[in-house]
Amino acid sequence: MKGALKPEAAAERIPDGSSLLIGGFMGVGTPERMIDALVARQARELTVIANDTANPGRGIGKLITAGAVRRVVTSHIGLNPETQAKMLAGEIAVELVPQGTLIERIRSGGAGLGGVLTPTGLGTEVEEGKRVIEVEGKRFLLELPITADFALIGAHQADYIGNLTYSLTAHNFNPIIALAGRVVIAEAEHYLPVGAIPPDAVKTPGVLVDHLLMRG
Amino acid sequence: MKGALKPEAAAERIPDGSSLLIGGFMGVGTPERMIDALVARQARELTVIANDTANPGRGIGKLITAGAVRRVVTSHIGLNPETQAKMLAGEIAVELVPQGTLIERIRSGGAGLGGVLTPTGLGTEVEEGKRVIEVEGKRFLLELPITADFALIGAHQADYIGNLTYSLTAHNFNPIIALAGRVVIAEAEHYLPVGAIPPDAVKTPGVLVDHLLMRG
Amino acid sequence: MNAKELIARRIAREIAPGALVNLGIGLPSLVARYVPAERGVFFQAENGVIGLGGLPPEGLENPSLTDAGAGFVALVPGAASIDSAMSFALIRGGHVDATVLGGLQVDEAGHLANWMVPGKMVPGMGGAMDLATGAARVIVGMQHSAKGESKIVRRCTLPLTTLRRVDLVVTELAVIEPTDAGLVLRERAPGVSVEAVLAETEAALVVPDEVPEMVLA
Amino acid sequence: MNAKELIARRIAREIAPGALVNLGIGLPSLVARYVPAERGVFFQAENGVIGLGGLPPEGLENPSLTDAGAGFVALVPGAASIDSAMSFALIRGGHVDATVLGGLQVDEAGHLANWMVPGKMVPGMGGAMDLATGAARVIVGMQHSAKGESKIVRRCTLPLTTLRRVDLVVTELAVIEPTDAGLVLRERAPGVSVEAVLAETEAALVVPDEVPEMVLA
Repeated sequence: MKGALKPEAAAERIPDGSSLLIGGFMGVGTPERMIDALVARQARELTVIANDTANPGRGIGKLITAGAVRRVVTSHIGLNPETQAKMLAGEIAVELVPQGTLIERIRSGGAGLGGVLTPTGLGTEVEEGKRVIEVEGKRFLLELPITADFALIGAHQADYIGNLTYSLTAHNFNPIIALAGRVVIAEAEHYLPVGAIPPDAVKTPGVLVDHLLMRG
Repeated sequence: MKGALKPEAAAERIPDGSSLLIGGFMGVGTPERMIDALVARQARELTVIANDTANPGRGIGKLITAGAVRRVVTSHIGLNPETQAKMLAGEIAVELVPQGTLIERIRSGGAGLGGVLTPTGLGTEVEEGKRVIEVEGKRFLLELPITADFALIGAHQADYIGNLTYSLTAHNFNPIIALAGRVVIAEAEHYLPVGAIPPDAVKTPGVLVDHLLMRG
Repeated sequence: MNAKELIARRIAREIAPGALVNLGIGLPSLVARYVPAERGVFFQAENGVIGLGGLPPEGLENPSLTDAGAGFVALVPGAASIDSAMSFALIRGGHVDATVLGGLQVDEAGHLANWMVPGKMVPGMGGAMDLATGAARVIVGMQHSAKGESKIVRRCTLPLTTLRRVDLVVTELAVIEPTDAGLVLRERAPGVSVEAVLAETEAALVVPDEVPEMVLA
Repeated sequence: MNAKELIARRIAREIAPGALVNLGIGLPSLVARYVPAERGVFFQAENGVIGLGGLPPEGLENPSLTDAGAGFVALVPGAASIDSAMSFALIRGGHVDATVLGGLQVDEAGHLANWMVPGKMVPGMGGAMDLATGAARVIVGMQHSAKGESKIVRRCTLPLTTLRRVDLVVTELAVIEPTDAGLVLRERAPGVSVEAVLAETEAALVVPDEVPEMVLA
């Protein structure tokens, strides 16, 4: 952990054109204050890699509305009509990836793997442009690793050195993207002294976290 | 969860010649009572897939001493001279796999993947007989999935429906092998009523566990 | 009883005791209503929870506890929260005993199309491709026809969700099982004749000597 | 001061503040003794713990808390326990800032052999191949020679641990850095001449104009 940052300072460190892994599932587990700060500094040309683009007014949906995003890599945009409209208007490029494949590609990137073989998407439009590899008579798609300039994490608890916990369905992509961002910034609902999170409760070790977002 | 079994009954369900994924790292996190029951029923011709073979008198070491094992797939046998002696005598076949590759192969098997690409082992003896796949100019070994007839798990706590927690360095292979055994049997230090393990503390969901071993 | 309720009540009978089940959003989510609690079924949502348990009391919702459709939920005792990698390890790895998915088309090969209509609806596949590929049993729950056209077709014209053959299709008219020999008409809805099913179906159906009426949960 | 202590004290100076460090068993494990607590270094063991913290009080050992050599350990505040998949995601993914490994041979290409001697010692590679391949920085700590033979060789005759070039080699005689131009002699041990190092080394060494004495932690 390198230090705690005000949201504005964190947003300043994320240049236009950056690629961002963002936690959350329909906004649940998304670091909202970090998103607000990116909107406030009028970030532009971002690539967002996330499960979905939430809906207008929430989480990643705010970045979409603000025109901050040039490209999304995601499994679902169906609940955000603005993403769909901007895609059709050519303002946002959308790469659709099956949800299980997306999280494995991110895990591969973070775990130093060169990719994984999955049966998902075989024989569908997802197969287009991908290598098919046969193993013991079964065919699989080779899916390649994903990493990004930043991972933006929404956590439940953080201690002062960045050990994180997550609550219920707010885990989702967060523990995995913590492995795959070159700079990892986490926003927690509660901050705690070192030692207050038992070792077995830590879901993301602090050594992966570069910055915590200061409480508002 | 299908029910709780006495260790003897569990051992009876594991036929000679079975393949077993066994949790533990040098015996820490290994289900000792399950092992003792296999030794007591004089199991034979087992294939054991595990991080190591512990040392004589402990964990998997007891199975080695008892002559129950025909083949091991493991990352390390250096601390068990009996495994080495039996390997040299041709009594036990040993496949050595880098530790990180072994756990990823098991995870692949349990997670429905066709394998993973890893840089580990490239250009070493580990490469022999394996496919090398190039991705964006980098070379990787294709490592194939592992599953087994049974996964034998050492847990810290279990509730009555098989939700499991692990303690400190007794996690190791246990949470991963729970995905890759066709029948999963868990032995816990403590049993608890349903609801006593908070959802966020569960490390292996009970839906993966077929049987709990009755307390002694 | 409307069509959706009938479909949900029939599918509920397919859910085995103690099973791990993933219900898609929309029609499939209704199935949970007709599976008795005593059956010990665990409902999974792909956003990372095992043990969904209906709606929370009003005013006691937790913003960190939602289903895959982003609605507030409660949990049953013994529930577990997991991350997305574990959630899809369960799904793709065959640990989910059954998934119930909506459908746009199912064809004579048992192929399912349910994720996009080119030029019209491009929501993304979400978890549907993984579920349809990896769940131990794939049950499609959908209305038999849409806008006057049969959704049980000779060959899917919409983009496929998976090459894997689905295990069962339940509509408000029939229960159809895709097999090596083609689509077999297993059951007809109460009061619906075999002829009526055939008339509403584009695909060829194999009709056994006996086609009993559905029994509903 | 014996050879092992000297090597451990020199390597300790390579460990950056706040780093995540994995120490191999044997000689490398001694390095921890010479890294001051104020430096905020986190020691990882591949069996699944971040934040190793020395020995537990006698009689208070926990059988579920050991290092990779199966010895009882304690933890520092802020420690985390992880499973093997996460442990090796950290290792192979470059999240471990430095690993210190023992060596049998290092050659002019910077290749390391440290896991087996055919026909003699076949313990298995454990985590060594992943550590040597994936850690951000690989430091080899070993005695310069064994049984009268240099362990810094022209070309490894023992099976390699990884194709990746190691970053630094520290012996009781010298600090050697493998580079594109070959093995560069960066430092010599206190009181040891460059000539003495060259005489003990089978491999060709690149010798800069200045070869300062080691500074020890």
